[in-house]
Amino acid sequence: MSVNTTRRVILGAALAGATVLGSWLPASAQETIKVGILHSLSGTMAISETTLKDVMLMLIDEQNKKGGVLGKKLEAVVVDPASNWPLFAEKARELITKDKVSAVFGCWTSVSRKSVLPVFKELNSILFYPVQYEGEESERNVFYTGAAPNQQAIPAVDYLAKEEKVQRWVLAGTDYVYPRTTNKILEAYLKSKGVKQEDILINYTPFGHSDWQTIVSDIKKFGTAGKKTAVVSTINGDANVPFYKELGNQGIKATDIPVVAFSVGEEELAGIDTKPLLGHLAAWNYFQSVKTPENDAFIKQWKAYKKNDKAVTNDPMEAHVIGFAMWVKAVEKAKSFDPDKVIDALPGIEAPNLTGGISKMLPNHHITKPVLIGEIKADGQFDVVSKTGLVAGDAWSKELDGSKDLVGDWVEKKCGNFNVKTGKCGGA
Amino acid sequence: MISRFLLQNMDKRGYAFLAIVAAIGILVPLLNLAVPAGSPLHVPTSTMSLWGKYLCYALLAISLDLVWGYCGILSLGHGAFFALGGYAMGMYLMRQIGSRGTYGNPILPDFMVFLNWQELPWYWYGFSSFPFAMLMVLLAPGLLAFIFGWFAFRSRVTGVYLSIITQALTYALLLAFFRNDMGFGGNNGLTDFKDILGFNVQAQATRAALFSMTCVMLIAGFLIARGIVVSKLGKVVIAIRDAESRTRFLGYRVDRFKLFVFTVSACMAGVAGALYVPQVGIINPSEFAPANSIETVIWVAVGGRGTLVGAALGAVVVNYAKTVFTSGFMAPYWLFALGALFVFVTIFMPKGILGTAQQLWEKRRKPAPTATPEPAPAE
Amino acid sequence: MRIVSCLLRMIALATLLALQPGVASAQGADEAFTRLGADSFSDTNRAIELLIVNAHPQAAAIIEALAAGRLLAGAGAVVIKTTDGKILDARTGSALAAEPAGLAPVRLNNGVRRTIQGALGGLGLLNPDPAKRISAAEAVFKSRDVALLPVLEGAIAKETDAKAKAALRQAQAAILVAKSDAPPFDRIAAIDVLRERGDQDALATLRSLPADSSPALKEAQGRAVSAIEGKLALWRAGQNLWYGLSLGSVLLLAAIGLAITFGVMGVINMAHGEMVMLGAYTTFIVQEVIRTRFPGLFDYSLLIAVPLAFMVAGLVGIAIERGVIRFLYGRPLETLLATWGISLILQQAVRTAFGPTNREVGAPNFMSGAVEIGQLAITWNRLWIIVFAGLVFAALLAILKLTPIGLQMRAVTQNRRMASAMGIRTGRVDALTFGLGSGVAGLAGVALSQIDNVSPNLGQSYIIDSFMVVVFGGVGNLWGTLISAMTLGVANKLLEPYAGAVLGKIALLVFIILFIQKRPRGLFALKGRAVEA
Amino acid sequence: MNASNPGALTSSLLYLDGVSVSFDGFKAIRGLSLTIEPGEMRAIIGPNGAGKTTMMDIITGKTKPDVGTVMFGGSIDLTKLDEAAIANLGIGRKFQKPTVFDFHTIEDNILLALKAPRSVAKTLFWKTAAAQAKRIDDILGIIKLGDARDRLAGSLSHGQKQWLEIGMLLAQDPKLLLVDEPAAGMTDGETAETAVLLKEIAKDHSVIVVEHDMGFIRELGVKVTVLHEGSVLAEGPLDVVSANERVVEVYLGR
Repeated sequence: MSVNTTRRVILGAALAGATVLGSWLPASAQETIKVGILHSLSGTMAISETTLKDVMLMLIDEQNKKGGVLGKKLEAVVVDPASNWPLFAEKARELITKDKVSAVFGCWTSVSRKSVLPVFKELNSILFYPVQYEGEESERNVFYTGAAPNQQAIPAVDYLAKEEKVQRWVLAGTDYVYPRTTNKILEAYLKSKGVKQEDILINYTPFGHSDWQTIVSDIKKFGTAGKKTAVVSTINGDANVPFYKELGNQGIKATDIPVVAFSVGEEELAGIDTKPLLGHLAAWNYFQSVKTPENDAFIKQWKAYKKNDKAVTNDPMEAHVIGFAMWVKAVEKAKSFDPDKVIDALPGIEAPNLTGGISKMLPNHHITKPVLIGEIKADGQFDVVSKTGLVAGDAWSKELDGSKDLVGDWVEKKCGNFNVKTGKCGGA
Repeated sequence: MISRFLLQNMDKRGYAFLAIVAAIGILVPLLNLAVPAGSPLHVPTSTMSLWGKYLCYALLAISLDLVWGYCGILSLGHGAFFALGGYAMGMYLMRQIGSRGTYGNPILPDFMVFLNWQELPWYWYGFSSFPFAMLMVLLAPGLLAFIFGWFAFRSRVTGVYLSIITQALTYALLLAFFRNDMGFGGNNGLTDFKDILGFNVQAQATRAALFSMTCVMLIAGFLIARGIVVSKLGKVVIAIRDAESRTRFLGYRVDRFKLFVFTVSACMAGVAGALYVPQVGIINPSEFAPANSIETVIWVAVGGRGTLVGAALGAVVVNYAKTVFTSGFMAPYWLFALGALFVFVTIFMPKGILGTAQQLWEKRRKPAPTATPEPAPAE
Repeated sequence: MRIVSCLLRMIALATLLALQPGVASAQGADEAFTRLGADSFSDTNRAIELLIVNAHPQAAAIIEALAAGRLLAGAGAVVIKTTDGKILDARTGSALAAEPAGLAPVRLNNGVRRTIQGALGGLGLLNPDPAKRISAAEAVFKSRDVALLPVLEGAIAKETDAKAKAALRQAQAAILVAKSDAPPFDRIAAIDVLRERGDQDALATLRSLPADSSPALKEAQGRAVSAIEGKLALWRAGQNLWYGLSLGSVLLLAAIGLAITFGVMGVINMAHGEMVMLGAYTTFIVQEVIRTRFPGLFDYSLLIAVPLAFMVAGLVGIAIERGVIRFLYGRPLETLLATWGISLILQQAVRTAFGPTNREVGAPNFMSGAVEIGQLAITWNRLWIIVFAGLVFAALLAILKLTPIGLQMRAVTQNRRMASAMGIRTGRVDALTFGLGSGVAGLAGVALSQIDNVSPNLGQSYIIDSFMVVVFGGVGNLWGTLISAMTLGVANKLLEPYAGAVLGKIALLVFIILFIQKRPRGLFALKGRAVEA
Repeated sequence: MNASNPGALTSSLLYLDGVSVSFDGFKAIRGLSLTIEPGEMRAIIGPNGAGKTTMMDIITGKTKPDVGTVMFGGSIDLTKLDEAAIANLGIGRKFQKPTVFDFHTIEDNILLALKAPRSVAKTLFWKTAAAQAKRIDDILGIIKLGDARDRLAGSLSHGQKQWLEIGMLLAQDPKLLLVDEPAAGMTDGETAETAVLLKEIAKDHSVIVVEHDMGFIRELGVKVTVLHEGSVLAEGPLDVVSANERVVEVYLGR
C-alpha cells in the first residue's frame, strides 16, 4: 500500500466515522424520557460547569433506581456547548428538536442563558437555571433555582453592617452584567441606608484578571480612612484565586477588612491555600458544612458517586437538586411530560432544600431559599455565621428605577414583567 | 461588464460550487417550508439554521482565504471584522425591538435601561434604519481594516509581525466590547431579537429567507473574491505573496494592493457576521476572541488555502465535525479530535482537503508529474 | 455597652497588673464557661470579657486556645486541647484522663477574633518578649482603645527596648489624638508622633481627630496630614513602579521561553502557554507527594519542582518538536496551526487527568507575607519571582552565549545548511532548542502557580501577552524581550491607577500596534541588508 | 519625464554624487560618485563587500543614503521616492539571485512586468490588448521561452529563470536597467548567449551590469567602474582598469 493510498484510506475512514457518529446519535431506546444537560465541559467555563453535569447524572441515576418518573426511566442527554455562547443556542435547539428532551438543566453564565432564551421560548421547552444571577428576568420557560440579588447580596450587606459595623464599602467586580447589576442594586440600597457616596468605591476588572497588586493596595488605602471597611466581591471565578492570593500576601486580614464574595464557593476554594483567608466571607443559599440529615446524605452520595472522598459540594449543585426534585414532582402532579402542563404545575411545588427547609417555586419562577453567610475556615469549608429564614426570590429588583414597579407572575397574570402601576403586561 | 468580470475563466470547480450553493439555497428552504414535518424529505428548522451558520462561516473563510491564501497576509484578527458586521446588524435588530423589551422603553435597549442609562449614545443613532445599518455592516469593518491596513502596509509590517498585531487588534476590541461602559451590552452582548424588516426573526419563513440570503451572499462573495483573484490584480496580489519586494521593483504599489484586498475582505467578513447574528440570535464580545480568529484560519487550512472553494468547504467540514463531536459520548473528548485534526492536516495535507484531492486527481491523470515549485517561503 | 466593657477591662487589667489572682467572683467565671458552651458568637464575646474582668487565672491560656481553635465546649464542660494532644480542664488547667463526650470546638467569627486580638493585645503589652510587645502595641494602635491608656503608660515607663518603646508611644499617640479630654499639649505631641510614623495607618488615625477639636489642634493635624500625604504620594509612585517591575517579571517569565521557540527558531508556538501550565501542574504534583509523604519538605517543594518542571515541559517540548514541528520548518504559519491543535489536546488531556477545577498550590513560608521597606509593601512571593525571573534570564543567556550547545543553536538558527555541512546534527539541535524553550516555559509555570490559578486554562491567559512581549522587544533578541517585558509591565501599572485595568491594557495594545508601524521589527531589531533580503 | 528635460541639472541619465550610507556603523558606501549617460552600458566590478548591491539598492529606492545626491533624468531626486515610484520612472532591476514569481506562468510573469498602468483599479479591470499580447509573444521569443509559456516559473532551471527575469526587464521597457550578476550560475554557453542578449538590449536602453566574471565583462566590451570599500577605485576600459596597480592590489590582495 503506497503512502497515498494509506492517506486516502485514513481520510475515508475518518469521514465514514463522522457519518456513522452522526447517524448513530439520535437512535436510542424508545421508552425513556430524555432530560437534557447543557453545561460546558470544555473551555473557560468547564471549571465550574462540569460538576453540575455530574450532579445531574447522579440525580437521574438515583431517580431511575426509584423507578423513574411516571413509570418511565429517565435518560440523560449530555452535550458540550464548550463555553461558546452561540453554541449554547445551537445545542439547546438540538436537545429540544432532535433529542426531544422533556426539560433541560443547564447554563451558568448570564450570557449563556440569554443566548438560549429565544430557543426555549420558540420551541416551548423548560430550562432549569441553577446559578445566582443578576435578576431582572422572569420567563415562562425558565425556572431560576439560583439566588436573585435579594437572596444573596442584600442579606450579606445587612450582615456586615449589623455584625461587623461596616460603614465603608468597596464593591469590586468583574465587568459583566451580574456584578454591574448587583453593584447598582447594592449602591442604591446602601445609599437608602444613609451611606455617603464617598464611602463607596466601585471597581471593575476584566475577566480572568490576574494582576491584583494595584487594586488590592487601593482597597487597603480605602480601608484606612478611619471607618470600618468591607469589600463586597462579585469577582468572577477564575480571577478569584489570584485576588485572594494577593489579599493574603498583602496581609489584609478578615479582622481588618473583611471580603464577602458572591461567586466563591467550596469548589473555588479547593484551588487556594485558605489559611491566609480565614474569616473572609461568602454569601450563598447552601454550604457543604451545613449539618442537616439531608445534606449529610447528599454529601455521602456525591462522594460515593465521584469515588472521591475529597469531592466538595456547592450552592449551584444544591440548586439542581432542588430544581430536579421540583420538576419530578411537577411532572407527577401534571401526570404528563408535556412542557405546557409541567410549566403550569411547577409554581407552588415544594421541595426540601439541603439546609433543612422546604423551598417553594413561586409564580415568578424563582424559589424561596434561606440566605447563609459563611466565614472561610482553614480547611476550605465555610463556617455558617448567619442564616435567615426563607427569602422569596425577586425577579425584579426593588432598588432599580427601571424595575421597581415590575413583578413576574405566571399564575394569575401570565406575564413575566407585569407593571403594577400601569396594570399592564410588557414593562411600560 | 460586471458579469464578464465575475465569470471570467470560471472553472469546473467554481461552477460546481455555485451550483451546489444555489441548489442548497433553493432546496433547503423549500424542503423546510413546503414539505410536511413528517415526510422523510423534510428539513427541520434546526438543521436549516445550523447550516445557515455554517454558510456564514464559509463566507468568513472565503474572505480570509482572499487575504491569506492569495495575498499572504495571515490575519489573526478576521473575527473582529466578522463581529463588527454582526454588531452593526445586532444594533439594528435591537432598535427594532422598540417598546417590546422587558422594560417597555421605546428607545433604549433593555441592557441600557437596566444600567440606568438615560439616553441613547450617539453611535446608536441611525441604526433603526435598515439601509443605514447595512451600510454600517460594510463600513464599520471596512473602515477599521482600511485604517489599520493603511498604517500597517505602508510601514511594511509583514509576516508574523502583522499576524501578531492583527491579533492585538482583535484582543483590544474584545476587551473594549466587554466593558459595559462601551454601550454594547458588555458580556451579554445583544440578544432577544424580535423583528427584521418587520418579519419575526423566529418565524420559519424568515429563517428560510435568511438562509437563502446567506446562500446568495456566499455566491456573491465567492464571485467577487474569484473575480479579484483571476484578474490581473489577482496576479499582482499573488506576486506580492510570493515575492513582495520584486513586485515593488516592478513598479506596483504593494501597500495599495494589500490595502484593497484587505478592505474588501473585511467587508465580506462583516457581511458574514451580519447574516450570522439573526440566525444565531446573539452577538457577544467573545466573537472577538483571538481563538475564534485562529479557528477561522484553521478552517481555511483544512479546506485548502488559495482555493476559495476549499476555504468554504473547510469551514463547513470543521464546524459540522464540531457539531457532531460536541454531542453524545464524544462530548468530553471532542477537543482531542479537533486538536488531532489540525495536527494531521498541517502535517499530512498541507494543501488542505481540496488541494490534496486535486493532487491525487492530477496524479492519476498524468503519472509523470511536472516539477511543482516548493511551497511559498515565509510569508 | 462598649464603654462599659472597656471600663470593666481597665479594672481587670489593673487587677492583673497588681498580680492578685483569686479575688474574682466565682459567679462571673461560671457564667463565662456556660456562655462558651452556648455556641453563639455574642456569648463567646461576652465570655472573653467575663474571663478578663474576673481575672480568671486560666484566662490567657483559654483565650490562646480559643484563638487557635483548641478550645472545646459543650454539655457543661470546657476543655483545652494542648498542641501535644493532652486534654486539660479549662477551669483548673488540670489534665483530664479522657475527652468528655459531646464537645465541639468553640467557633470563631471575625467579631470574636477581634475581641481576642484586643484581649491578647492588652495582655501582650507586658509580655517579656519585645517582639510580642511590639505586635501588642500595633494591635492597640489599631483598636485605639482608650481603656488601655493607663496600661500603655505603665508599659512605656518600664520599656527598655527602643523599638518597642517607639511602638508603644505610637499606640499611646493614637489614643490621645482622639481623646478630647486629654491635655492639648499632649495631643499636639501625639500628632507629631503620628506624623513621624507617616504611614497610611497614621493618616487614618489622624483623620479620626474629632471635628470639634480646637483650631490649634486642627491646624497641627492638617499640617501633619498634608506632610504625610505628600510623602505617601512619592512612596506610592515607588510602589507602582514596584508593581510594574513585578508584573514585568511575570511577563518576562511567560515570554522568555517563547523568545526561544518563536524568536530564535521561528516556530509560532501556540502551545507555549500549555508548557507553562504543565510546569504549574508539575509543581502541584510535587506538592501533593510532599504533603502525603514528606510533609517536612514542604518549604523546599518549589525548589524540587523547578528542575522537575523544566524536565517535564522540556521533554514534552522535545516530543512535540520531533513528532510534529520538524515536518514544518520553513512554514512558520503552519506551525501556528499545528501547535494550536496541540494546545487543545494538552488542555483537554490535563482537564481529563486532573479535572477542570483549580488545583491548590501552596506557598512555602519564605514566599508568604510581605516586608515593609519604608512605606513600600514588598510581598515576598513577588520579590522571589523577580529574583527567579532574573536568574532564569541570566541562565538562558549564559547557555546561549557560553556553552557549545548554545553556539550550535545559534549556528543552526542562523544558517541551517551551513551548520549541517559543518557536522552539526541539526535535528538534535532543533529538538534541544525547542526543549529548552519549553522547559523555560515550565519554569514560568512554577512561578505562576504562586500567583495564579492552576487550571487547564492557565496557559491561555498568558499566550497573547507573551507574543506581544516578544514582538515588541524584537524577535530573536533576548535582551529585547527583557526590556520589553519590563517596559510593558511598568507602563501597565503606571497607567492602571488613571485608566483602570481594562482601558490601561487596551491603551497598551494600541500602543504596541502603533509602535510596530514605527519599528516593524520591534524594539531591538537587527538592521542592514541581510535581514531584509 | 523626458530625458531631455529642459529643467535638467545635468544631461546624464543617472547622476550619483557624494553618496554615503552606513549600517550600524559600518560604512557600506562612502562618497560614491557615478554618472551614466543615456544609451550607455556600464559594467561595475569589485570584490565582495565593495558596495555594488548597496549601490543598486540606493538607486532603486530600497535603501536611503545618509548623504549625497542621486538624480535621474537630470532633475528627479531618487532619494525622495520609493521603489514603486522609481520603477515607474523607468528603472528596472534584475536581482543577483533570480527572483521570478514561482506560482505564476511564464507568460503571467511577463504580463505583470509589461509596461502598463499600475494602479489598483486599472489592474482589477485589466484586459490585454492585441498589441500588448504581441509584445509578450515577442519577448517570449527573445528569451527563448515561447514554448514554455504556460509552465509555472518555479519549474524553470536556474539559467532559464535568469533569462525570464531579463525578459521581464524588457517588458518593463525601462530607460535604465540594473543587472546584478546576470551570468552567475550559468554554463559557458549560456553566459555567452546572455552577453549577446545584453548587448542587444543596450542598443536602445541604458544598462548597468554588476558582474564578477571577467570573461563576461570582456565579452560585453564596455566601460568599467571598479568599486572598492564603497567608493570608486578606477574607471575606464577593462584593459586600462585591469592594468591599474591599485585594482590589482585590491583583487589579488596585498
